[in-house]
Amino acid sequence: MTEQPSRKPATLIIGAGISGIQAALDLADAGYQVHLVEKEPSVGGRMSQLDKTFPTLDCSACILTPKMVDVGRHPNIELLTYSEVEAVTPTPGGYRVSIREKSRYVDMEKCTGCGLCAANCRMKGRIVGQHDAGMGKRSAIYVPFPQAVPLKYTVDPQACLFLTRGVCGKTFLCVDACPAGAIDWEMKDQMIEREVQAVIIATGFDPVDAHLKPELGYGSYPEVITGLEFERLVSSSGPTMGKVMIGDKVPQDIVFIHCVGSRDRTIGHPWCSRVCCMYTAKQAHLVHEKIPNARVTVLYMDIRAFGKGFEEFYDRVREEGAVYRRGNPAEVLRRNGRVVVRAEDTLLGEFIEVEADMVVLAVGLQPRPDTQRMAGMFGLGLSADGFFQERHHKIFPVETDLPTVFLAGCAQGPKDIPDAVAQAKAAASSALIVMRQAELEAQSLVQIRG
Amino acid sequence: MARNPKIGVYICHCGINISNTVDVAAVRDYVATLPGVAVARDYTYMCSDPGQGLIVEDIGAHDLDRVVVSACSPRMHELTFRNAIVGAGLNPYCLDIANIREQCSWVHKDRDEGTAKAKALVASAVARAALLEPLETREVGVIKSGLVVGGGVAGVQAALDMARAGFPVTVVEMADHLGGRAMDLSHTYPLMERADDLLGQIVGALEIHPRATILLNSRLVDVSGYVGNFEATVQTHDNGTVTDHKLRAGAIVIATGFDPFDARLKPEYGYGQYPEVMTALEFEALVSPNGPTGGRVVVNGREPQQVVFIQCVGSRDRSVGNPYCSRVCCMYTAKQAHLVQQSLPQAQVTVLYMDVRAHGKGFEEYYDLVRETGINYRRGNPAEVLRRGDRLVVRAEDTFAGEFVDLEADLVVLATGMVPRAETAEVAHLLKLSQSADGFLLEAHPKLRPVETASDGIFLAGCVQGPKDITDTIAQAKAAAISAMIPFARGMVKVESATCLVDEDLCAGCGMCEEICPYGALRLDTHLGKMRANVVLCKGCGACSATCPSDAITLQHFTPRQVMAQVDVLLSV
Amino acid sequence: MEATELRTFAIDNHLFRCIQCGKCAASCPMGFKTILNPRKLVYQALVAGEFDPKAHQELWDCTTCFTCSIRCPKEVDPGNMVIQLRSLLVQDGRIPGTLTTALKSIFERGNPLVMPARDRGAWVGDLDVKHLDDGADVFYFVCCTTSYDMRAQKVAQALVKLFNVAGVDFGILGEAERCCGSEVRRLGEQGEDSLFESLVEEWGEEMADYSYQRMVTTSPHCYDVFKHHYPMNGREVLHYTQYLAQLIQDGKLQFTNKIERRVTYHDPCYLGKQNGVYDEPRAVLKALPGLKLVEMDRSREKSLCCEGGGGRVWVEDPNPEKKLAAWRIDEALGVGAEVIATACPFCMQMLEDAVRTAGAQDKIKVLDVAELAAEAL
Amino acid sequence: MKTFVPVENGDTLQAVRGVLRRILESGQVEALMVPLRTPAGTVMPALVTDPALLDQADPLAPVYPVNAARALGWMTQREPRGRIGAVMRSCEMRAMIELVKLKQACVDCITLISVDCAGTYDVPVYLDAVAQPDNLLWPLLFDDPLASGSNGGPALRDACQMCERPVYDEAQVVVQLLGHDLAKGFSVVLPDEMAGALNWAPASDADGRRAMVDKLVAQRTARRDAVLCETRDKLNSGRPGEGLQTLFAACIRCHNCMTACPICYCKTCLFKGPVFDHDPIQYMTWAKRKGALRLPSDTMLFHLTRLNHMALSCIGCGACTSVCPVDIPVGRVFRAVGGNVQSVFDYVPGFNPQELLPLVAFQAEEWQEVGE
Repeated sequence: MTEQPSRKPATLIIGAGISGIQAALDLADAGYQVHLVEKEPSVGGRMSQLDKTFPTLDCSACILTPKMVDVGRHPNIELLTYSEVEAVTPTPGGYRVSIREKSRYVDMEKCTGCGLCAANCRMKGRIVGQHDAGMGKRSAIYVPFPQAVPLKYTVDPQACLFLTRGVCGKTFLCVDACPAGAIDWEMKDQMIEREVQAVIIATGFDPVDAHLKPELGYGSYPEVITGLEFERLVSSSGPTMGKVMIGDKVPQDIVFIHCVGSRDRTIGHPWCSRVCCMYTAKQAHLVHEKIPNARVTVLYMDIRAFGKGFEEFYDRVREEGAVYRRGNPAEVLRRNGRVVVRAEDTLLGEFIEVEADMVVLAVGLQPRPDTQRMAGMFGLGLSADGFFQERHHKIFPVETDLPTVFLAGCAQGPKDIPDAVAQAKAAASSALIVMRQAELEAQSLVQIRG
Repeated sequence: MARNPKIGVYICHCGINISNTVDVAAVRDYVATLPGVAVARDYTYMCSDPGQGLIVEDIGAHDLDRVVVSACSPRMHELTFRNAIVGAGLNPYCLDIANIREQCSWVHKDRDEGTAKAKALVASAVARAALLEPLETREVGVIKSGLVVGGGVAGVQAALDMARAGFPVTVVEMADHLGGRAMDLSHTYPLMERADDLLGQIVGALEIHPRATILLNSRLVDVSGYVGNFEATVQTHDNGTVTDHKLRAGAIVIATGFDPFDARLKPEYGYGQYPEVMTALEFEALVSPNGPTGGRVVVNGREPQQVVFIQCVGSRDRSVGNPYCSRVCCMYTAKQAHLVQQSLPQAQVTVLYMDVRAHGKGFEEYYDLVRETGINYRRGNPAEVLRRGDRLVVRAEDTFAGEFVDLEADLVVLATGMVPRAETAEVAHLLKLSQSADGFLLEAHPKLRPVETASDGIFLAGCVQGPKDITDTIAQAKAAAISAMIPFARGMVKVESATCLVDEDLCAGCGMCEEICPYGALRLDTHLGKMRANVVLCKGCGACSATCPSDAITLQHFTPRQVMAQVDVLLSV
Repeated sequence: MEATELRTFAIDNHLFRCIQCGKCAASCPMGFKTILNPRKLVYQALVAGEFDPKAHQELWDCTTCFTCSIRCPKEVDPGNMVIQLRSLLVQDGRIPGTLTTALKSIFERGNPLVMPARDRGAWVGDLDVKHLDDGADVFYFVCCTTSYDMRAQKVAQALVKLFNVAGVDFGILGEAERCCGSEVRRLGEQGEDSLFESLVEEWGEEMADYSYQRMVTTSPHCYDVFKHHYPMNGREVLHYTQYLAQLIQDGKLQFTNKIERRVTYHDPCYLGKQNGVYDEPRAVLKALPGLKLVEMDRSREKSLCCEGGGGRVWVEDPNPEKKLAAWRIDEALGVGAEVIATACPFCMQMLEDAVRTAGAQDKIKVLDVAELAAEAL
Repeated sequence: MKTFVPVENGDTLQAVRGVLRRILESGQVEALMVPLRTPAGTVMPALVTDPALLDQADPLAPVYPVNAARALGWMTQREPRGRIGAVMRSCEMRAMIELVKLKQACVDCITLISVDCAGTYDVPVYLDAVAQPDNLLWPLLFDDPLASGSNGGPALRDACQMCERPVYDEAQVVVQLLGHDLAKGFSVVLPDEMAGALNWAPASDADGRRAMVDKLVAQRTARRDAVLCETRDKLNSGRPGEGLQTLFAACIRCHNCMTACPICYCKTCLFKGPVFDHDPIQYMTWAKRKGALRLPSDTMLFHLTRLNHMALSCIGCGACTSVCPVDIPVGRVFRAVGGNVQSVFDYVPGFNPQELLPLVAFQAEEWQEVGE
């Protein structure tokens, strides 16, 4: 794994969400080497957490999984999961990159992904997993989700009893259960070096932490959940197997609140997150689909249904009976066992209180916490909102101030899936130009020597 | 196939998606008894790496020659499993998929019913699999040059990427200059850069690029061929003389752009009736430093003191057949309002809107900035523009106040939306592309294949696919460019093997199939009165085979024998 | 206001930032019982050709809790707009009668309660309290209400007890203490040549002469105005709950008496929402042995205003509807609290009134955090 | 141009033959396709190049052995094509145009010569009638077409009794017989240049043809509506499909209807191929499930498929009914179903060869209501 696999011109892609995956596939299909680095144990990124996608209601995992499998098997893609770029050094032709491949404590060659280790883990069903956005629980040895690529188990060093406390019963249940003998407590992080001619940064986004808006009751009322949590709740492969439930109750009155952590200077997020209007519309639709008599109220400031087929979808959701009321709610309170959303309906000019069994906060998108570090490593700038700064907002949307470093997806700013995919392909196009030029230069050198 | 097949059957649980409604073990045990089945297994996720590994291993160990995977829709994973069995040395067409998820577990509640149906579906797939025949995988060579139709921002950017990557490219532009509609804009938001300067950077780069050929005053009039090998006829008009060029290209990028909505279709706004009512594009010309007034905002010979912008003219409006949002009007209106406020600080500027869609990076921030210069945003879709004395009055409901307002105005700017270009239908017809309900060209998949079309080798860039701002247009143009360049870089493209096959003895030459074929793959030989198929163009959709009354066209991989075998099994269980 | 004047007003107050989302209006605790609606006021300032504040007597309904401004996603500050509009009314002399009395009293006697300045230190009685003349580590700023109101005085006395146990070197100004002007400011007497400005000038100069390290206030209102609007020359301003929490953390205060009561805490707006002091009062309560702290639903950032701020504590009830404090008492009872604790003399006054009106004296007591702490010594 | 052809000695047939002969002799066409008398006493279409043999031509014989369009299609489907004048009646003309649309024929080199038709008899009826001395069927028919069948004579073919298109004025040459006193003469409409070449003079437009045609069409349309209404009632009776099954119950699957149909153009019908040869076990399974399996099986599928393929283009010549050995009213069913389908698309088969078949051409605007 520490040997550079080829001398073909190569691109480093950081982040294997849908943007990184798409850029990697395009470059690899064109015949160039890609080193795809993902810090999580599986590729897939945020899109793998979503249920359906607007406006066509395609199942997100279903359209994503084939692409994940493709990157996992592509001969031109070196997939480095559970790995992080630690340092980059400029070289005459590009960059030398140091990548830390974190120890999974599981031998990738031996693990067959059978899952017996997780089934036997002492912490089974006790660890809050990131993939389910806190809605479900897993073991300390895990795959993030069943379609993971690679389907290899990883020991969570923060949760494993042995790794945190030095002891886990009399005998390791996981080791005993593993028929392949794949668990290796001696495994250490590996440092890998790669030479690349171009870099695509596709590190994605984080959802805004809804705790930043305490008046909306997130964290204090179980009925108040975030949009991402709703995705896991409504997903048939999620922790409730697709049942929309709060505790053991099927909610009848559901309120969606827009712009939670977007367009909000009070928490330093003046930007619009671009996707929340539509994912809320989609979620409102899914509520109607799953709970036929549900009453859905959506509280919004402006509906931004700007993409192809979006306005039409928004029309459809309203026709299905979702009540859209214009008003940015002030508070979520508890009254008589239910939660009450208090708002002004700005079109009526009246105060309203909407009782709810479930409140879904349409949380916005924000830069990942390691954006600053990543930018510093390359010497790149960030825009005022903390996302990566493109070279020019109009004519160079994927370029950076460095000629061979490009941006893809939400690392540059909030985007929906089609825009992220288009932009990832655009970044791949720019990288392809670098690859081609590197190759042509190499050929002309050979000719001169020959 | 004559000899006894050895079929491996693999039943997927899809987590709980299938196994909740279908007794997977029972299906497996039942299938194992079917004739020809050598091995039957089930697994949690067949599409996962270990799931596929299971199949590969069995092909070696049991000497399987046919594989049936019973899982989700073949749309989802047929390719995945084909690749898997190819890895084990089988022909990719020796695979059949039984869809027991979308067509079974997801639509049944009762477990017994679901299980019975799953058994029937798998058994029918097994019957078909026994009759499957290996098909030859075909590759064709590629002409390593691109053709870009439309020389607006999208076309220029797509061409520039191809040229820079080392591939010759030809741009066909109807007008006498490159740059398209964006060149007519005065400034771009949010930094107020001059549009012609900004876009001149990419247009200029293309114009001087040695690998770029630019054909102005030209139109694409005919296209034949297929991915990797297109032949196009381009007609150039030059001072009354018309020249036809033949061009060959490996890929085509369609970037023919949009038309602005015709504001006359909303007569209540008085466009064409009152000189003080103008469209946004006319306003751009007015404020452009190159415009007739040198950029001064003058209407009827004086500087307007009250300016009203009306948003969503021809967008989000089912009454004119445009249910969609035009995506750019909110922001260009903000920019135009800003320009008015800058050049006429005393003017009262009001924007009437329904929702402000400041969705892009930095847009909301710009919208904040513009409002703070003192522009009134009032929510309401105005009803009418009327003349009162020597001024206009815009009549609307202010939906915040819940009151009717008559806003006096000496300039009204209509934020006209984008509509498909008049020629879009023609282009669609010429290239056998589809249009989506909104009339723009249809992409292959709205999420994951936004620049591809149903025809291999033909890609979409810019507003021909739907309204877009400059930033998104450029990203999408580059995306189209790389999709076009992948075959160039590889030098070869794979073409569909499961194509149609015409039996000339049976063919009566009626031409039904030619009319119905969406890919132009069938042509009647008028001399012989027989149909001829171009298998490179054929996508194996089967429309011809279904249409042919005399059963003279067979779709390979879906032959009547194979399909009838499947039907017979379904009818006998 | 004429059109041009109105436009300048709108631009100066950044009203054009507003996108009419309605968050302010729905956040306004008074909005649900009066016609006060900050969003509509902003909109009228933006789009109406003229604006007559005289037609908006509801401006006096504002409790200046500033929830509207704190939550505004576009940083419009409608709360400040209301104060600005009040200023215009004040300039015209259009001010409710009781408020005129209070303002006049501040001007003449240094307190709004029409009490003689010389009685200001009477609450000390025989407690061991020194005058700040000789300098001290802590300048304890008592506050007008706490100094004169019989009920509120107990809080000062409790605090003195606590300070003494903890060995704090503190002093007060007694007769020389004057109104901080917080409510004056909130009533609209702000800006150039206003009563508040003269207060800051004179009083700020006077205070600067004393020798002390930090100021500790009884009232969150005093705390807020000193912290943000007075030249403190680098000296720290603390609310007493912050100071007590510090003393407890430093081990200087220990409690032995068990307080076997269910207590809920009401966050004063000027302490919580406006200054983010949520944890310290709770830390003090949690340090008291036996005390069971229960939270009301509307706590911390969501706390409901008692309706005492912005001078409303001096206004005869103009609204027939239930007072906000009464809702608050209902809520406290709802969580089974025997005591509703607070840390603000206005809140104390409003809540006690509400308990009396409801005739709930047997069920619930209103106590200050300081009183509970002193009881636990 | 319209010309008047006088009849000498009351021999109308001879006058018609004269017109045809002049067209052939003048070199306007290389050959004429025209019904010739056969030794059996009937007539059959023949391709005539020798003008002398036109003595045997009998385009007036009211008999319908085959639809001539079928044969003409074979001669014109592929290049090279010769210049042929085709003498046919309306139903044959319309079949021809449908075949053009189906690329089974080409009219570019054909001069279509239509002859007014007052109705036809099935071959046995015709043979019976002409065997009687002095029984000239056609003069009687043309004398009073409205009385045909009710004036004691034999009944016309079922299809002819409800034929609402006895004339075909879209042909290049129209031999107009209806409404004329045929003992005196008749009219011919032909292109001006042909008239010039043949040196024919124009005649007045005034004759009784239009009035007669209108009356005839009215009478037969009324019958058609009654018959089709009755047929549709039969089709719709019982459970879905039951009516159709009843109507076709006697079918022996001889394929005669298909063979006689002028439109049914496939080289080999898929029902003659192996597609519907099921596994032996399959027949047993079905028999067990149903208790009894009708044999030959798939008869209904055969007729449904033919309806599916042909109903839209059915021009109602009734050839299918005429040839059915078990007297199934095949033509009535086709007209009833075909009429429904044609009205959905507002389609009238048999006229404009440039018009595309509705099921082949996709119109973005059509059938909006289905998509809703």
